[in-house]
Amino acid sequence: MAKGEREKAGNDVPAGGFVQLLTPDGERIESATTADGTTYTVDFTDEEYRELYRDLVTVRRLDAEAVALQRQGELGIWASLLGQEAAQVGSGRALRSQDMAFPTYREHGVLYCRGIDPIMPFGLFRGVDQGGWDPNEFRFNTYTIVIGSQTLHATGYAMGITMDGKTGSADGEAVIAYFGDGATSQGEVNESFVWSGVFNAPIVFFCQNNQYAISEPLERQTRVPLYQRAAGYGFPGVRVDGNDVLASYAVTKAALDNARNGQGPTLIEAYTYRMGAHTSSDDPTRYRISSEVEAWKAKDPIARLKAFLAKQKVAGDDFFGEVDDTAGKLALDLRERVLAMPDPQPVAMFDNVYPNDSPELIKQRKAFEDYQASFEGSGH
Amino acid sequence: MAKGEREKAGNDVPAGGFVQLLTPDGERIESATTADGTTYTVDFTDEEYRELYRDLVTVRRLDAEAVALQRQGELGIWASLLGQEAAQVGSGRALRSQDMAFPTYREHGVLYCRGIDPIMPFGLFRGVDQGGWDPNEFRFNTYTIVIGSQTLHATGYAMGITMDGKTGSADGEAVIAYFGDGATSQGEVNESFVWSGVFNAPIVFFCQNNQYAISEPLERQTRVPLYQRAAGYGFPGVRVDGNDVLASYAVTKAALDNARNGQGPTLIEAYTYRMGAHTSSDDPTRYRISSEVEAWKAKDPIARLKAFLAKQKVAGDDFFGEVDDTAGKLALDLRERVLAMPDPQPVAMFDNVYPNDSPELIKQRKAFEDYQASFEGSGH
Amino acid sequence: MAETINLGKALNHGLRRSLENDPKVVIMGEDVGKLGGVFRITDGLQKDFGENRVIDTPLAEAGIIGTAVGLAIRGYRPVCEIQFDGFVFPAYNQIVSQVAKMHYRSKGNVRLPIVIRIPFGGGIGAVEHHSESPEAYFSHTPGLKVVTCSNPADAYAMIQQAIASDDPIVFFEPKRRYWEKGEVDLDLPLDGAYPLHAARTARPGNDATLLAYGPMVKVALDAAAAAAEDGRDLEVIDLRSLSPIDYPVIFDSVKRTGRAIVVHEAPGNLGLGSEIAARITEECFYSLEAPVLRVTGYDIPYPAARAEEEYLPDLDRVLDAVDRSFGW
Amino acid sequence: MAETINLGKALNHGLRRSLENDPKVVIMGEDVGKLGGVFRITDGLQKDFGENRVIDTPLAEAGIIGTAVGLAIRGYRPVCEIQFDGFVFPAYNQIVSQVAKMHYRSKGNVRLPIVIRIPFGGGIGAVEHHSESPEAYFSHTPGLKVVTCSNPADAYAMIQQAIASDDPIVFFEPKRRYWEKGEVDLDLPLDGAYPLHAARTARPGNDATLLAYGPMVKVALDAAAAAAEDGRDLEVIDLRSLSPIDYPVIFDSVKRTGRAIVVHEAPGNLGLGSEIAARITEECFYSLEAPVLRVTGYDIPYPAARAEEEYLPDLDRVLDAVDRSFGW
Ligand SMILES: Cc1ncc(C[n+]2csc(CCOP(=O)(O)OP(=O)(O)O)c2C)c(N)n1
Ligand SMILES: Cc1ncc(C[n+]2csc(CCOP(=O)(O)OP(=O)(O)O)c2C)c(N)n1
Ligand SMILES: [Mg+2]
Ligand SMILES: [Mg+2]
Repeated sequence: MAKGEREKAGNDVPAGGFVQLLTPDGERIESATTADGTTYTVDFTDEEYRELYRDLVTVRRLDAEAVALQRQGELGIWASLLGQEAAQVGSGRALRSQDMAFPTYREHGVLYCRGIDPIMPFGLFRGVDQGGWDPNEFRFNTYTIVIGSQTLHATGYAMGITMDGKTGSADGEAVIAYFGDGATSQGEVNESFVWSGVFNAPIVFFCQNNQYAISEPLERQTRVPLYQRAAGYGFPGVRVDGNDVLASYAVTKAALDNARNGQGPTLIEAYTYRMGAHTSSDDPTRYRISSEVEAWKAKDPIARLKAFLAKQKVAGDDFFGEVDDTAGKLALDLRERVLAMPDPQPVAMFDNVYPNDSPELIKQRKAFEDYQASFEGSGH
Repeated sequence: MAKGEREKAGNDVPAGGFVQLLTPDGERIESATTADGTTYTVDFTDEEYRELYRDLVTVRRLDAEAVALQRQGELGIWASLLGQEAAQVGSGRALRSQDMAFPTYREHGVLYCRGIDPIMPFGLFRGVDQGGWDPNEFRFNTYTIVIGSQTLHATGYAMGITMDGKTGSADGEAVIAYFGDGATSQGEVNESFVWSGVFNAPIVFFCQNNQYAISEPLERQTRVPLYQRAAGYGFPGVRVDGNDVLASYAVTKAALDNARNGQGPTLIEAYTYRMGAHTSSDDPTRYRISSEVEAWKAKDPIARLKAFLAKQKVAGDDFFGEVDDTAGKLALDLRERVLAMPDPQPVAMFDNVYPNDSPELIKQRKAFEDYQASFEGSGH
Repeated sequence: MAETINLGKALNHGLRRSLENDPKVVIMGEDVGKLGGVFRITDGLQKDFGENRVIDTPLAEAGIIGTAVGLAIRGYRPVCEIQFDGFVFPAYNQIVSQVAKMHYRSKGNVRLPIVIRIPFGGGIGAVEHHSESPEAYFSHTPGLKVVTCSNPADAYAMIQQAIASDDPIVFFEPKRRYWEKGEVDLDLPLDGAYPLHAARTARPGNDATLLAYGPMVKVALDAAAAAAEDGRDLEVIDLRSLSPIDYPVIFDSVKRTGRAIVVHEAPGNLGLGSEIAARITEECFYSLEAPVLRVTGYDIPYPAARAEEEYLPDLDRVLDAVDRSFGW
Repeated sequence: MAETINLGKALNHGLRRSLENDPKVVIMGEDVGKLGGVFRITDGLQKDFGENRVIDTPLAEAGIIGTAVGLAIRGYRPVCEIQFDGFVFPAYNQIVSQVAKMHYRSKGNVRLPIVIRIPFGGGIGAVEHHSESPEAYFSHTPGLKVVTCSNPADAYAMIQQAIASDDPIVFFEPKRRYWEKGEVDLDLPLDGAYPLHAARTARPGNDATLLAYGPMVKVALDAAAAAAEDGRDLEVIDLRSLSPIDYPVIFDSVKRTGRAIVVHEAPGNLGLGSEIAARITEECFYSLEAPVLRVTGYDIPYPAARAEEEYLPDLDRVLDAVDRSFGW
């Protein structure tokens, strides 16, 4: 696998290389060709470049607001995407409206790119609900916390696409399943590879290798690059610079198009870095050194696109300022709406256990209501 | 991967080739070199060749006796190894005394090669017990019925070898884990690959690809050859002609030696065929055609070794006859001993639930005894 | 059209009708296609409905249930076969944390009309893992419904009702009764069928109440017949639904009889009998002439086949419990 | 040397002593090494005992338990950490079909002295899967023993006893009590410790018996203290062992008090309360003034954090049940 067309890999390139179209210093690489002969490139208008930049800045800003809300006690927990904006925006923007995404708990950026109100996952993290929405309305499944489980759901959904005859053309549907480097160790994730291969499912496995599963570095999950896992299941694997929004877009789009055309699954390893803590409950200073974090700062996904836009005169300070302002306003709006989220009615916890409810549960709900009522006026 | 040194693969060779040292017509191939440059060969004395032949005939004969016993109602069920003798004897004889094996429910041939009384698993199949013996005494774990689970046990055991400092030399210990083609779909098996790679465990994964998981052909588990699964976990995979006892021996021995020397895991795919039913409960005519079975008959593991021995004048009819006779006597002896197996004492079902028993269980056992006693003399 | 068929065949007919009635119904599992399942419950279905409706899956139970979840999100109604009771555990994570919870998690936006068929229980002389009764693990799990049938007519109706229901349902099949015959009305309209989650009085009686389900209903009925010869008039209730349990029927009966005995194969400790006993005691405290007694498997792993007869509740053990109840 | 430390730290000390006393003890799990576990229960242990004794594993629970089985066959005594209650299910197959059964299967030839540590229960404001009480799934499984601690002193002794025991033990840790302090005698010889599988009367009383375990012991004690102000003298029994349960202590108490109330966080349906209620009723039938009552989680998935206070049994609900018992 080659890093763009450059002969020698810089020290920002992992052994084995990856697909890169924009270097950390904002240099655009025309196209990148992998060992199997696939060539990736993008052909964006200036406006499109600018919108990608806006996406990156916005999702980072919203994420920062969530981190702040958590620190202020307004969220129970938050899983920050800091550092992974390019992987998420690149892949998220590569999705077509008919495609379906299965996220983990960290894909706020993808969610945003799907055009979904960014407040949606805050119910989960604030603890007012479990983050439920209608996956089919947004073509974006609910967040999945149990590591890896969603990859099987995605695979089954993709099998359904095939059964519905919705592959085999440029207008076909495809699925993208998100998961982390740690998740690749879970049996269920590997089963999803088995199934996808056997059923030639129209699915893209998008692994954000952010180098850590909580405190455990990648070496605890594998001793070879993760993208190589795919070949043993009969489909291609490709590693992309996950801090490069252009490459992330190009590789994901190609894989999705292959899937929708009936060519089956692809595993994408987006090589990136979790710049923040695993979640707000985590203290990364216990297990990683600051020089490592510093080194990755130099590969920042936003800075490189900004440098490129500036160098190419695609955008200037006015634009950058406006983007920051707009994102800031969005963030403040989000904050206000999060603070305004109503606490759940306790009795609502009995709702939606079953589509058809249950007489036993109805009785329990009633008893609960009576019990609650017994305190009324008692100052309880 | 090449089939021996022959330029062109015969039609008995699967796409992608395999390591073969003895052709179906008994032609000895001096050595076989795989794509990664590893060369396999064996250097057996005449006596060793003859003993391998004896093993093959014996395990087939004992298996046939078990099939007969089952038909006669003396066993509840039997999982026949017919057709897989070479894979089992080849790998089984490659084990050194210090090595540890983790079987499925079909490794009667390996068990025999470990020098274990072949009656041992009959407790399980007759239903008088659950097949329990001391894995550490025989360096052969109890049979495992839940598909794939033993691969993790084997991996853990192998990690223990490393922790005990018992690798890194020619006298090191190694583990072999047996499983089928169907098992490769189980999450747990893939997790054992993850773990073995990460911990560089001294383990050989020996997959007998007998082309079927009950009724399901290999295509239901994978669309690429199984041995290719290994690379994605960071260790070598090799496919061997599982109907060739010499190649099965050579490949297993090399892999075990690598493991004991500290070079980590290997996945071996022994390409073979389940000539009989999945178990005595199965009716394979429902899902496979007889011409397929016929084609595999021509690749019989015993016939080819016999042809080789005869052609090379390593053995003649006297020897072949004596081997048959001796195996037949062993089989009859086995039969008699199986028929003599005592039924379990019902109360013994309360034994060994816990190493330290439990007051609740002691009470239940007592109540059971009292209840049983209440029928005594009542003609019940 | 009423036919006398065995329980396994009744399930087969029920599955067929569900496949016919709703193109979204798909069957998936190990060996369910060409082979028709190791118990032939899906016999002939792949041939008639094709490989997209009756899917031979890779050998991975988590995969079966996990992909069924995805198919259900896509609008399908998967009917998953787990080959034997003891092989459901690789799928336990998907069942407990996804199948049971996704409707709740999604505030009702996601319905998972998944049926998980599990042949369960012993009495067939099998090796380890082939004779277990894991129903309590599922009944204890909010978000799942659990049912089981005891006779061909129920098997035929209940499997169709389970498939038609939007609730995720674990459907336990009493494997040792697969070959027992009974009359089945194959034209029975589903609307007219006895409600899926209702218990049924299998034999009315006044002196004590036997509560059983699945394979043990026959044992309870046999015991009641034997007791009748001794002049004891036992009521037998076939629970049918194990979650939720149809308690009103139970309480009515026990308030009349004053005595209850629960029978199941699963280990007694935290088996369904414990919950039923606790509930009966809560609701019928002053009616009880004796504590609710339980005739169950012992608290040991399922034993070797040649000991299973002594492990499994049988007529004698049920009658012994009846005696103990009357002697309290 | 008696020290006042919190429950989490007591576990840490207990683990340390086990590692010191037996070179075969190994700790394994996700993030247990450098990080010391997400709750810091294994804090500092990898640093002091090395990567071969305290093993950061791949992110796969079946792998953790499955390799622990192999290590145990090899002669090790693995102590496995499951990060949160809701994440034990990927390992359920290994636990139920291997850990629980291998001693039985092998006729006692294989001992699996494995401890599976699971932080359990709610009350910490967490998201889904982080607040569950899955103990009944394990208690119902023959071949496993199940224990839980309610205070630092017990935590310190019980974790060592569990590790020293040759039985496979699921060790539930009341995660919301990790930070509660108590006095612990760090020099306590294990021989002298209170037996692992014995219940303990946490507060003697005569009017009714409260049965609780793990995080709910404090709730029960608080309730008893409040009831005392109303003149009701409640006995509180800390079960400690959930399988087997120390019934003699319970029966003695209930025969004296005539009333029993079981408290746990897990859903009531087939929660431990059901078995305990059934057993008490069987053994103390004529002593009971009221049915055994249960104060438990509802039969719903664990709710969103901001509703958990209403989900979890608390002092008021326990006292309400006490009132109901007295009013029967
Ligand atoms: C089955 C399961 N085990 C453990 C956890 C606890 N846990 C939450 S996130 C996490 C690490 C995940 O790492 P990775 O897959 O790399 O994703 P990332 O968080 O880095 O995006 C762990 C162990 C879980 N959620 N599910
Ligand atoms: C977890 C689990 N699921 C299902 C089964 C039922 N079963 C027994 S053997 C078998 C097929 C195994 O195929 P393979 O791994 O190829 O081994 P083979 O029998 O061909 O040697 C199945 C599905 C089982 N034993 N365990
Ligand atoms: Mg990660
Ligand atoms: Mg096979």
